[in-house]
Amino acid sequence: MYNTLDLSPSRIEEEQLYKEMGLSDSEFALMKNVLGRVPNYTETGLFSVMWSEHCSYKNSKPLLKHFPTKGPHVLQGPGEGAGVVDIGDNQAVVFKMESHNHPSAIEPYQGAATGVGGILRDVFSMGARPIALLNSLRFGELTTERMKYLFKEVVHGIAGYGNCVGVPTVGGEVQFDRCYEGNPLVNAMCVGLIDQQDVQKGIAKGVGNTVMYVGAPTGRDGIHGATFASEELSDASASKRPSVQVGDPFMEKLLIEACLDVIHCDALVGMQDMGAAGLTSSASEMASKAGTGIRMNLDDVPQREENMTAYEMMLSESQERMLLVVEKGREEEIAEIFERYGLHAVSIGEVIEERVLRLEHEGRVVADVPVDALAEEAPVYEQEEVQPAYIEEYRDIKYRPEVEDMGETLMTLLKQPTIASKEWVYEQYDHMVQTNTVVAPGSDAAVVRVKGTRKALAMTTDCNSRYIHLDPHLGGQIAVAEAARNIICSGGRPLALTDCLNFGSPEIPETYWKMKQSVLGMSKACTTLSTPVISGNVSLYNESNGVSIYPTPVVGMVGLIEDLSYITRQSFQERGDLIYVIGEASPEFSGSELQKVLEGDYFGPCPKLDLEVEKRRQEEVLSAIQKGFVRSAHDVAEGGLGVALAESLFEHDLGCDISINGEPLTELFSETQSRYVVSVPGEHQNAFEALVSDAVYLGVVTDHQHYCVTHQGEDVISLFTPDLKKAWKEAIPCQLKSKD
Amino acid sequence: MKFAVIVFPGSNCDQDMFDAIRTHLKEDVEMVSSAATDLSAYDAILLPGGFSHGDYLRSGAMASVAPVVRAIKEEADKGTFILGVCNGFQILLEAGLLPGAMLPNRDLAFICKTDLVCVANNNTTFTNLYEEGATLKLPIAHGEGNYYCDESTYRRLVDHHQILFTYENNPNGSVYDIAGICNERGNVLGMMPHPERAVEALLGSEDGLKLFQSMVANWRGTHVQHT
Amino acid sequence: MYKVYVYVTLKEGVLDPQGKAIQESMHSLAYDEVESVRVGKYFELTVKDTGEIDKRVNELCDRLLANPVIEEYRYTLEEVVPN
Amino acid sequence: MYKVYVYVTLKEGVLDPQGKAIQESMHSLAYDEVESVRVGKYFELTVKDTGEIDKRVNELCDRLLANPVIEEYRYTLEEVVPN
Ligand SMILES: Nc1ncnc2c1ncn2[C@@H]1O[C@H](COP(=O)(O)OP(=O)(O)O)[C@@H](O)[C@H]1O
Ligand SMILES: [Mg+2]
Repeated sequence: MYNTLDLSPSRIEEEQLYKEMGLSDSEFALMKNVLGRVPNYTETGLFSVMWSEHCSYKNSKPLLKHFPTKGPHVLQGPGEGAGVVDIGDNQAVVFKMESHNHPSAIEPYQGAATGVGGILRDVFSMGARPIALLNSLRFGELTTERMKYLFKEVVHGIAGYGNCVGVPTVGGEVQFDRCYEGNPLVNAMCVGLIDQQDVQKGIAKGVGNTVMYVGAPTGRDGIHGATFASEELSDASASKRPSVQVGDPFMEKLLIEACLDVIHCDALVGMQDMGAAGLTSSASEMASKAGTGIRMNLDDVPQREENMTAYEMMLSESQERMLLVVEKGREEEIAEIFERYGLHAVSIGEVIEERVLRLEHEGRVVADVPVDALAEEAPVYEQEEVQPAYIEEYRDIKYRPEVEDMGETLMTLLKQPTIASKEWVYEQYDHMVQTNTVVAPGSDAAVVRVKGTRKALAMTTDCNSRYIHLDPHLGGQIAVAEAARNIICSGGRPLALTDCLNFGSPEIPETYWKMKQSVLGMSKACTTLSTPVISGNVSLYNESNGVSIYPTPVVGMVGLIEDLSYITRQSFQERGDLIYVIGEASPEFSGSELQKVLEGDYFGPCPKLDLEVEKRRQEEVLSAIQKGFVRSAHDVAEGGLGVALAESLFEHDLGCDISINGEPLTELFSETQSRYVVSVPGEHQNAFEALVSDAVYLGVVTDHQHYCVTHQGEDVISLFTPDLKKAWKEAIPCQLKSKD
Repeated sequence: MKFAVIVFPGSNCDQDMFDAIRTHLKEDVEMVSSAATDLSAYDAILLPGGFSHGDYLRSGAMASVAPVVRAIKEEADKGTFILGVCNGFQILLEAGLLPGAMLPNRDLAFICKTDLVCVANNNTTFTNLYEEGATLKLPIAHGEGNYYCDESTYRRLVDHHQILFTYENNPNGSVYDIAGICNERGNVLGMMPHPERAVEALLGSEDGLKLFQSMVANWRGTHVQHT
Repeated sequence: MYKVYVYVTLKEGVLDPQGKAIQESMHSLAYDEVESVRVGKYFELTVKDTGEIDKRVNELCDRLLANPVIEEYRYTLEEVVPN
Repeated sequence: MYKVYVYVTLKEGVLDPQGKAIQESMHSLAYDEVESVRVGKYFELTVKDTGEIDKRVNELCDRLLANPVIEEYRYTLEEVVPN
């Protein structure tokens, strides 16, 4: 680190030292323009973090505006810590998703753990009690020691943090593909519950009010975390390693309880967590939103290390810290509440009229910068876009897999880590704490009931990035539709979604094109399915050594189950129930798990999606569930109908007798969209068939533990369910143990 | 009957325990801070699960020196019913109210699932509404639930009928499949499975309810002799 | 002022699955020469001298840092001369 | 044959929540003289001599026992003469 006092503004300019902080020449020129002078070292630091992609969305803003963000039940769209949606009875659900990809690649345990900690703070800083956590993970193939280590440690890290704070981790997804080898993805989502009058905003209103700091003291950790998250991972990143922070879930637990207590004190004006860019972003955003400024004396900031500079304090990303604005003269009341939890809230500044962030340190003003310039006026880049050549080529490919033995193929598919049971993962998460988890991980969506009501919330994370790689516009639509299907299957009506847009470098025209197309596709599906985007996060530069990940815009969706009696699971429940598939298959194998198994790669056209059909079927399936015609429902996803049927048998060790009419390979393994497998009690057969237009009768649930499929009277598959289940259940633990 | 749920910094099943007693057992219950020094107002003391003080040393170690632990010991000597679940069990071990110690799970990973637990002794304050040998579906959720004691301690546990619960399929490596033990007098129980998570069918099991009901029934005077 | 280095290890006879797991991963990385691994905890304390340092440190270990049912401890002291 | 004692500690400046919590607990027990606590890991390895013991131990520490991003390590060796 430089001795910053030696670094005069002129040296920063002449030696272009701002470049080391990730600022470009033109951005530096813009800063000079805003300030009317050359910024000093600390000020340059403030701009560099606030104008990083992570904080400013400078490359993604023009795309994000395509998302529909409004709806009759949306109480708070993007812009605050998390979005807020009305669920009736004066209650609301609050949720958001965020990435922690780069820290997790370097220190997987702490990277994942602090990702969970950060997303929790986004939710409880709104005044909501966190009631559930989910995640979405991407890794390379589990064949190298390094990938096994990353996978294990990421899961341990998520568990270590979530279990300790006592918020159940109820769901998620994991996909394994080569493109994530050098750049795994770790996205965490948090869902909170709130009474509507308790919603807090991160605003610094009221000139003269006091700015208070609470939580962990500030150390030198994570300095330049925000710019680091916006850069490509390379070997040079190694020298930035101290950017990784250590999480303290115990401190977080105390903060959750204390903050949820403090919101009932009317001396509290605003509250925001210190996330990326720490004190800088929380202070400047709170002031900018309120049309005020903030003066802070950094001498009063609780510090963990000695001799910290203003630059270091402002850019530190130490975890478990919150910034509060409190009515002047009532600081003691606030401090007393925190004191009950063993926490010390200290006054570090005040709200001022002049709309600047003015920092004092050791008797000098060390920074004086307009808050809007930091929080609102980052340059926005409309990047060049070019459609990659392969996209058109893929559309014309006719891909047909060659398969001899359907049973063997099913067995192979069930063993693929992306399809195999994720029990190894979610058994490490306390998914039951808070005693609300009605449907635990292992079904399509998790279901968490709302105590004291007949309501429940369904939640899921989804994104099949293989399809998006083949066709980002269509793939983006599918990601939203698939999430909605999972909510529907559990008996819920999709409410809204949060997203985490994981992409490579926006400066590569092909990547930018994919970003844009997938956002447009998602937006289209959101509009048709009435699921507005209420919060989200962007993670760019996900590439290593020049290889980009597949575009991976993860969708986190929450739905409302209006009555506990609607709750439905994916597993068949009773022998004798009738099995239907809703929707016909056409031969669509590109981007499928089967293509990966056979070809080791994905190519060809993405499966089609007709959003109108999608919407109609969702309505029909939900209505059938609500009317009590359906005993189980499962969407057809990776691995096609064959896999969906098998997954429906495992929980209760049942069997099925199925006969298919179409060509077996397509019927069983095509990944045609908008399809469901449902089981229906015999007495509802007629009512069900009358209601659900595209339902095709397949056969019955049996208790003889055999998975039997016939085609024109001939056996196509006849396998013992326990054998299938064993293969599916043990695949991931086996791969982790194997020594190759 | 009046229950106390002791809240240590970092407890996270305190509210679940509270809800189980109030909503499902329908008895009187209060949250009590671990700074409390007098528990004489309560008929039963519940130590909930969680990560007291982050469990940053051994699980339960730092909580076991909290002020309230002295009060718990006094109540234990008086015969008040004391139940420690999960982290609560770990605290009772660390405080010396129950013999033995906890080690990290055999497979070194946190385990959360619903497991089968046998009632090994139904002739106690906590278990006499269960059938002898009954198999219960109870959730477990812990990283350090691998109960350890030496052979002579184990013999004493057996001789005094102190083993109340055992695992059907030992998930964590506990010696002799032990899932829950009580003290010699029979008024202090520690168990890793979570009875408070198993009090309503909606969440998958009601098998934990009888444990609390046994406590109530016994407190109400239907004492069954402890052998 | 003292620096106190405390080492807490599992007692002989108490199984150490962590040590065993680490040893296995060493073998899988072809460090076959590792014959055993035992895992313990290590604490560095900075303690003001109150005249009975050994008594105090022993108390701390007995009451908090080690659980005598499964663990044993030893420590070393180093006097720090402030400059 | 060697006994290798490895000490892994958090790097200077890295948050040590464990140490902090333990220190607070010591203070609540009135051991106010404890000015700081840092928590580390401690490993005892028994290693057959393959001629390049230091190289091998350093590799093991780098690859398995410590994560250089947040931790550092040191070790001591003791030759064991079989009897
Ligand atoms: N990382 C994870 N964390 C928690 N649960 C997970 C994770 N990955 C998968 N699961 C759970 O495993 C089940 C199967 O996941 P997945 O195959 O992705 O379902 P779907 O295809 O229906 O979205 C789901 O219940 C999901 O919540
Ligand atoms: Mg699904």
